Amino acid sequence: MVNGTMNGFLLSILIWLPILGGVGVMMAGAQRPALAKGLALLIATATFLVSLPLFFAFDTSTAAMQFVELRPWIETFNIHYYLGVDGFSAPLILLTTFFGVLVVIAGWRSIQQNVNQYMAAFLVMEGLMVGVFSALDALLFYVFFEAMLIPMFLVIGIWGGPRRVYATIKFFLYTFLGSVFMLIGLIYLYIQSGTWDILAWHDMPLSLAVQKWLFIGFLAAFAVKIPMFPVHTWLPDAHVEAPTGGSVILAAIMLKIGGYGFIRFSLPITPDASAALDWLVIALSLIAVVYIGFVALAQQDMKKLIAYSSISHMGFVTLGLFIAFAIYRKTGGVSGAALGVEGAMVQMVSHGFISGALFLTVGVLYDRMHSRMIKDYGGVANTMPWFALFAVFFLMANSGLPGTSGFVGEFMVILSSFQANFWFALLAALTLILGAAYSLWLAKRVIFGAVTNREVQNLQDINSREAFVLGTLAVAILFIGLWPQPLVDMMQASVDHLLQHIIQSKVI
Amino acid sequence: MLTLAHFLTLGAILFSLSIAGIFINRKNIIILLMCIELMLLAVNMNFVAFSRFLGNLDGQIFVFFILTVAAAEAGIGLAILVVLFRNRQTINVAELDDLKG
Amino acid sequence: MIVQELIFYAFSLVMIFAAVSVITVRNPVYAVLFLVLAFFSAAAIWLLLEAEFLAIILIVVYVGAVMVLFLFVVMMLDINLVPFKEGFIRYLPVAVLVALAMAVELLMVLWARGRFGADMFPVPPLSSADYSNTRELGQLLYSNYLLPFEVAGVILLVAIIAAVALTLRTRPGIRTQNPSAQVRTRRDESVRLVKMKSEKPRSV
Amino acid sequence: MSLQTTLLLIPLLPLGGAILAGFFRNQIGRVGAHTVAILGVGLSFALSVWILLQQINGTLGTVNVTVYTWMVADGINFQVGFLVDHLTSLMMCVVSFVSWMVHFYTIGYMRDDPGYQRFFSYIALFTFAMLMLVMSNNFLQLFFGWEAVGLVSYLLIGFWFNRESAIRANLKAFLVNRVGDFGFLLGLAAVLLTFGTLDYVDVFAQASNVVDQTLSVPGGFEWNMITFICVCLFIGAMGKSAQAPLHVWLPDSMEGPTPISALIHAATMVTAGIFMVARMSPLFELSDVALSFVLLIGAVTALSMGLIGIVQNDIKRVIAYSTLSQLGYMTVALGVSAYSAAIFHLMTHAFFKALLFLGAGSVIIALHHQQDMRYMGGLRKYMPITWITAWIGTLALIGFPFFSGFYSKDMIIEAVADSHRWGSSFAYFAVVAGVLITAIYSFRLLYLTFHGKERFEVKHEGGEHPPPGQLEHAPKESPLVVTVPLILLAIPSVVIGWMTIEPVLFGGWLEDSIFVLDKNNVLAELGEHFHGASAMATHALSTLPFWLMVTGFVLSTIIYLFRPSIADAVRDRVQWLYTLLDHKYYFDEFYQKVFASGSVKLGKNLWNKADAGLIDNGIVNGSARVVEWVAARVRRWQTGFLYDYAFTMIIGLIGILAVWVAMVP
Amino acid sequence: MNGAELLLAAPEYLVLVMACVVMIVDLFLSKERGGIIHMLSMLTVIFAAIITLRGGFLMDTTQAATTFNDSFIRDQMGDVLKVFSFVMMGLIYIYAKFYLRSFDLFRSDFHALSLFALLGVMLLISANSMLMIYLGLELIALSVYALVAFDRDSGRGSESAMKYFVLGSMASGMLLYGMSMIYGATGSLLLPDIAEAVRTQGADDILLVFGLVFVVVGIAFKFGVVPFHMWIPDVYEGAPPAVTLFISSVPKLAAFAMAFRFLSSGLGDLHFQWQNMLASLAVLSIVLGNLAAIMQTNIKRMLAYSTISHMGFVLLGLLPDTVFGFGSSMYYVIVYGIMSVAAFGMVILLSGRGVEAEHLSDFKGLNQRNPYYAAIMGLVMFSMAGIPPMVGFFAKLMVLKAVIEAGMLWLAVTAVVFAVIGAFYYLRVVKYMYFDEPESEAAIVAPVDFGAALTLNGIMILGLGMFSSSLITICMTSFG
Repeated sequence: MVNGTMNGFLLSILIWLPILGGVGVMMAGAQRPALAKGLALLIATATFLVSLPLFFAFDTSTAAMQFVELRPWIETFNIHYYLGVDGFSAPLILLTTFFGVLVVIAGWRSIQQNVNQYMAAFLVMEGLMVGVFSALDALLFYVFFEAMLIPMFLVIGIWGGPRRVYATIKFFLYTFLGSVFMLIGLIYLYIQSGTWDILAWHDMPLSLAVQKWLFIGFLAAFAVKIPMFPVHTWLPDAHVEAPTGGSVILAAIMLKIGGYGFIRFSLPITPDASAALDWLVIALSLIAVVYIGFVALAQQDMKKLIAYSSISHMGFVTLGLFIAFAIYRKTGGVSGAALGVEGAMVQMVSHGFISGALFLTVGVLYDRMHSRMIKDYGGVANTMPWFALFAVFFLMANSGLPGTSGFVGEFMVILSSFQANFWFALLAALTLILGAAYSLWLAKRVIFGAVTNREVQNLQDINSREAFVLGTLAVAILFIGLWPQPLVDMMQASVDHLLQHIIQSKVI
Repeated sequence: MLTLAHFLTLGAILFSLSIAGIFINRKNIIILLMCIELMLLAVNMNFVAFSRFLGNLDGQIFVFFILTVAAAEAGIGLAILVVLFRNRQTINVAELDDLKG
Repeated sequence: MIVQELIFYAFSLVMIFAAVSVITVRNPVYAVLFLVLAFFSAAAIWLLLEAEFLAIILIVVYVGAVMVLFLFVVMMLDINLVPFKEGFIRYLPVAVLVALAMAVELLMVLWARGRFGADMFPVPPLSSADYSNTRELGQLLYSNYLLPFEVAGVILLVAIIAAVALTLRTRPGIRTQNPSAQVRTRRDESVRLVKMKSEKPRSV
Repeated sequence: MSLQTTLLLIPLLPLGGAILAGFFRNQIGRVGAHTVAILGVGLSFALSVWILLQQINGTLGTVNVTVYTWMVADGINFQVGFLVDHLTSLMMCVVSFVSWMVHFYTIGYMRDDPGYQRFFSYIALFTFAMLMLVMSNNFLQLFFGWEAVGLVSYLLIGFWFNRESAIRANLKAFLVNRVGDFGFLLGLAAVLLTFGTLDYVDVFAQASNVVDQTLSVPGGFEWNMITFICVCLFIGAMGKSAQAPLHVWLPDSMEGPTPISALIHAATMVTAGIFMVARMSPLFELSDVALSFVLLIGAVTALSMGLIGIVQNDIKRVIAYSTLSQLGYMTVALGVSAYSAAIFHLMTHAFFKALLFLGAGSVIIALHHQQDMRYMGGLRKYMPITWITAWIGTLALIGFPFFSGFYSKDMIIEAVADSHRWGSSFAYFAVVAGVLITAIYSFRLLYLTFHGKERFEVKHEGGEHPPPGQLEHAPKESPLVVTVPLILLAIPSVVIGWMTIEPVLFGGWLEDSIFVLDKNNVLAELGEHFHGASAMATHALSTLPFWLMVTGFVLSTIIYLFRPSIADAVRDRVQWLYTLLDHKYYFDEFYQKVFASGSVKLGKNLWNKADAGLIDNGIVNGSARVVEWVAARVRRWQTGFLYDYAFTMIIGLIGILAVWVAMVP
Repeated sequence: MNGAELLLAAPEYLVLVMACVVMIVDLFLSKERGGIIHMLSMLTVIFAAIITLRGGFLMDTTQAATTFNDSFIRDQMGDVLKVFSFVMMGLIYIYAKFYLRSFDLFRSDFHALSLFALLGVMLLISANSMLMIYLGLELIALSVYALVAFDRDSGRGSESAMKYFVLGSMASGMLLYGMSMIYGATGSLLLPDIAEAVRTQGADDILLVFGLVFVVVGIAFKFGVVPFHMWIPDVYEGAPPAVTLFISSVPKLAAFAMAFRFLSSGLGDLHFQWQNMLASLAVLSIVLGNLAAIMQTNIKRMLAYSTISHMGFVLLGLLPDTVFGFGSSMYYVIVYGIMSVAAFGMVILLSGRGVEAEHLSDFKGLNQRNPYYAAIMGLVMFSMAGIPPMVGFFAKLMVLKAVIEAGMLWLAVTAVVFAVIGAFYYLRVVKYMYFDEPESEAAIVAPVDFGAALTLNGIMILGLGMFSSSLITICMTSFG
């Protein structure tokens, strides 16, 4: 469990090192961008290194919280500074710290104005996101959950595209609106239980009606965040307007918070309501997979296309999580359900890598051409062969090619949903066709083909910095695709525990 | 026989009249100030009446303070009025709408 | 008792008439004067209620000072009267409605189930002859109500400061006399003796 | 070297070659690239042969090893491992051999291409993927290989990514394959649901226990589980093996370089479906419905695709349609439970079809990438080796006695004739008619290309893109790296059938891999009448297929060699048929309109109307607009007039009084 | 009454004396040495704060104590509110000095009147009888009327002062009417006696309810909640920012104290009635305030409407009539005061010589002109919007908890939905500061003390949020 003294503070370090570091970077001043960048890279790297014990010292045999920190925060209100990780949060934290380094490198050259603020925003965001994943006190969670919006709001608004203001305000208000309903739910739970301890809430009996209301509150917050149909429309706008780093973090980490929220809140706190309303989530997930798949097909803007593809892929996360109830109802057991939950988790991690990578590849192009429109490209492979290699690889991963991480999660979820209902699996599996269609059609129009304009003719292939970033991601994607076992191992115990928990009724 | 209700009714009528006055006066602020004086008079009437019927002087004391404060209030109100007139050359309520929305 | 009632009704009617006039007359000077009338009637009614001191105060302080101030300002500002009653008729119905609504609500409460009838609030007996309303008030004022009394003083001070701060201004370029300076002038400041050569006859 | 290492090396050596040739393309240069690739595949071929020989000797039985555990989730073991039995080792040899040949051939064919190293990297990668597919011991890995070969196929069809037609074709190929994979994945999920494992051995062992299990589909349907699984899996096979109606990608895939057409789209990848069904025979045997489905699809493909071949002018496309037709034959064989016959035909077809493709490639090189047969003719005198090997390939294809194709195809026809499965009579008609058609288009190709008068002229001022039919230099025979593989492939095309028919079909060679119920075992019945390969060939002279073939030969010879006007006359006479065939039964048009444009249009509509219109503009921005509208009105209440302010307060007071005073008494 | 009892009002005396001192000292000062007035005022609030905080040396501060025949009460709630009033006053003086100097308005009247207003606030906070409530209220009101019209040459200033005056007098008239009814019903002016009388008579007396309605109107006016809010936008906009600064912060604390004392201490038994009244007022305020603010282009006006909505939230905390509810409401009002002071401090900061920066567009590109102040304004805006970890969030959290605990879930939902709508206009300020190009490149210069005060203010907004434990605890323990 907690080994060594340092591990006792590990999560705190992971949260506060980047946040305070971010403040430090900001202090470096706009006049010294090089210093700001160097410092930011140093801090991000250090954070990533510090986070590695989460993988190596992680005890995969238990579902209990590890690296726990518990201190009182606001006593009168019984709020604690309570941190800890289990098999669900540890992989996501690692994903966060990993991307922390990558976005710093990715923004190295493409950001010219207010470099210090840019880097600081990302570092602060990183710390806050780690906080979200490690908070075990509901209020602490909420604080991190909301605070995260601020740096993202600024990142999109300051360094974004032409419609950035609309996009970022939409992003903010959408998410905010969703989360306030959750807040009401959390307060209600606190009033009922006298504690903000999420784990204590897991065991708290609640009537079905109350559970349903709570569930809807949680759904409002997490459905927006993840995002689910029909509350997804902020995402394409935010992605399109955000700078590359912003899109990457948004896609790679922030969306995961929605999924994580379902795992941490909706399922264990309101299992009966989840079971009663699983049809809703499943239906919305399947709509996301199919409907959004078609919508993605029609996109003219690369980032928008990837954004829609993200929504579609996140549909698998919600599907995988809620399919457990359908399975339980059908078979009376949870055999096959773990596959769905684990699939959802794997999908989250994998989607983090893939969508992050895709946004970075678009960023590479955008840095050179300052256009995200598909029609401005064509034949990029002629001038940027290495880039093309990466791009096609990531697009293939996006379309769920076996051997890449993109396959694993979808595969598991489809297998699991077949256990519940043939039609679920059928609709979910449509992604095989749709995903390939929009991904590869994009490849066809952007990467392949004859060079049609002079700008493409003059493109420079990726430099070593970009190659490093994309290469790292490619390795990660391949690794998970070829050997998901370590990742699955991490969460196995937690998933089993969760499933055992959610099938027991909490109704008083 | 004069009961408390008589006096309170008188107060209520005065109060209503002052309110009507405030509403109906769309031109002259001074009338508004006078309506407020009327309103205070209504209140005072209540206090005095209650004081008498409760056999307790606190109400009269209150009235004493209300009169004091009302005097101060009138002073300040008129001072503001004068300043306003200097700046705007009008005390017409209908013309005082620079601030709105 | 009937006398008291007569007095009450008489003054009440005068008062209401005065109040109505205040809000309806065209000329603000008349309005002030009607207000004065209302205060007079109120003072009379207060006497019925054995609040002699307040009645006197009302006349002396209120009518004597505040109303005069009002009159002063009204006259000083010298406002054009003609346009002031525009829209009066138009808003009269609404005003009447509002006032009626208000009055109805108030009276509904006040007359509800004889809440303030003689049963609940029996008419107190008249005080004895040596009862001094002023003394009683004074005693209370300087003991129980010391703090309010002080605060009332502060309020009056604030009113003074405010009135001065708002209205006093030194306009540049206005010639004023400074009597003390005038008085304090010394001889050598105003008179200068100049030695002059005696005038010589013009040479022819 | 342990057995496991050996097995592991077989796929990994080509992979290593692919990685070296691909990632270090600039470091190792062209020679380095083809050296590592050829070395990798060659070694892998050698090891495959070694394994095969051991199995022939009987020193090696069925090998089932696990390489590593991919994932354990929910108590299910997902593993990567090898199941090497006779079927597998046969496939391994075929795959690695054809691939190896193609590697050699590529040296010549792609000599001038700037993407030389990339190409080697791809085909070596393909070999790896295909080997993983055939060697798999579980469904998951099968699917891995399944998709991986699809990926490489995608990359290779679009190898010349500057060509619009090429990248259109590769997208189409991948997507159509994905449609098949969609079914395959569902089948896979059904397998997992039914058996709780994806391991072949475990699944097959339990297969007979679940015959009566049904899949209840909401909506009141009960499907037989085995049938469902088999149909789903076969849909995957339809995609990969280009069975109607998922065949549309294969002709288009000819946009890729010719070695690819030979390797992937004729010999190996497209046969993956056939292999898979054969591998799953323990499952398919349990479902007559599924087998009938297979049978019908195969029969339709065999007949209809051959017909299209007659009207095509592109040399590679003719061969491509021929491939489709032959794949139909194999599928028919599967449908009548003659799995061995299918595998047998698969093997022979791999050799002679690769041969034909490479021959066509040789012609194409000689004519500077001219693929239209209308501008060919009389090439035999310029390129004799190609001509002869093409004849050999053609004879094998039409099933001329003693040639390899004869044995395999005849066996299929016989098996269909003997089968009593529902639909087999139609299938019989289809395969027999197919013989005639095959003969017609095969000889047409041969005549138009190598015989008759030259329909091209040699001009010296060709320019960069000469008009069709004009050449800068006279055509000449291809270099050795091209012709040697032709010769090497020609040999098995002739002899392999004669050599192996007995062990493969009747010798029980595949018994350890293929399971056939006795009642379905048509081959066993045939085996009773089988008296050796030679006897079979001589007996063929008295069978209908042989004479149909001869008829086809004669017709073709008359029409295309002597009286070309007949072709035009026939075409004019049955214009509708010609148009139908020329448009390939309008499949492409239909798919283009309904699925491709249809989805994009649907996507656009959903996006503009539902997503951007209703949700975003309507609900999201709409509520923002409503708020703004209300806010603008609310703001106006603050009129700036004191009496309004006072009025508001009074109304407020009256309101509160009204509520509470009315409430209390 | 003995001397020790007098000491209970020591801070009040100090402020009163110093207000007079300021006035007198000014007579002997040349115009250039006006800084002394500023120093004196600062010293006043500092010492007042010290006396309040260190009251333990003088008397027993653990218990609530009354003096002046029970009309004045000193208790922990009062002390906390007073201390925060002093803190805010200190900040206000620093901000105001900068403003007054740049607009050539630096006169001792401002300091004297504001000290009197502060005295009024303190008295209202400590008022334990209806009479003291009225007088405290009037002391604040009269000083503030004058302050609003302080810029004598400003037409808008005098217009808003006039409006404020008329409406304010009306409101106090209504309040008095209510008081007269309550006096009539209970026969006493002292809140404890009233409470006692209500308890014995029963709370269903129509006269009480009747009086209560008027009292609620008076309180509502002081808070500025709908529909008694009409003065707020005009006064905020018309008054000089230095005065708006004051109006928007300190008197709200007094209003809270008044509400608590009147409604809970005095009329606690009428909880059911006033709860519903306040609930409807709160809803109206939150809805209307947030909606109207969206359309504003003037930041002072926008902040005015934002005040209205925030006061709606403050009312939410009062609803349940529980210790927690009052604590949260008090926390909210303190927090709001601090945020509001900071916001108007920023408005003052941006006002150049003689030009008031009251348009939102004046904030354009602030980040590029001065990232530090932009960050502080950003903090304020996010805090007002209720985004954690800023203090505004915790305030909202607590009042929401109070409301939900009172069983008014619908109210909480309405409140948060409109808080989200409200977030829009706060974000718009951030948008101007961060996303737009500056319209002027003029450097932003502020005196050292101004910068320091703003920094302190920013730290409070962040720190009281992240380390809010102590303040929340204090607020909660103030009510037992």
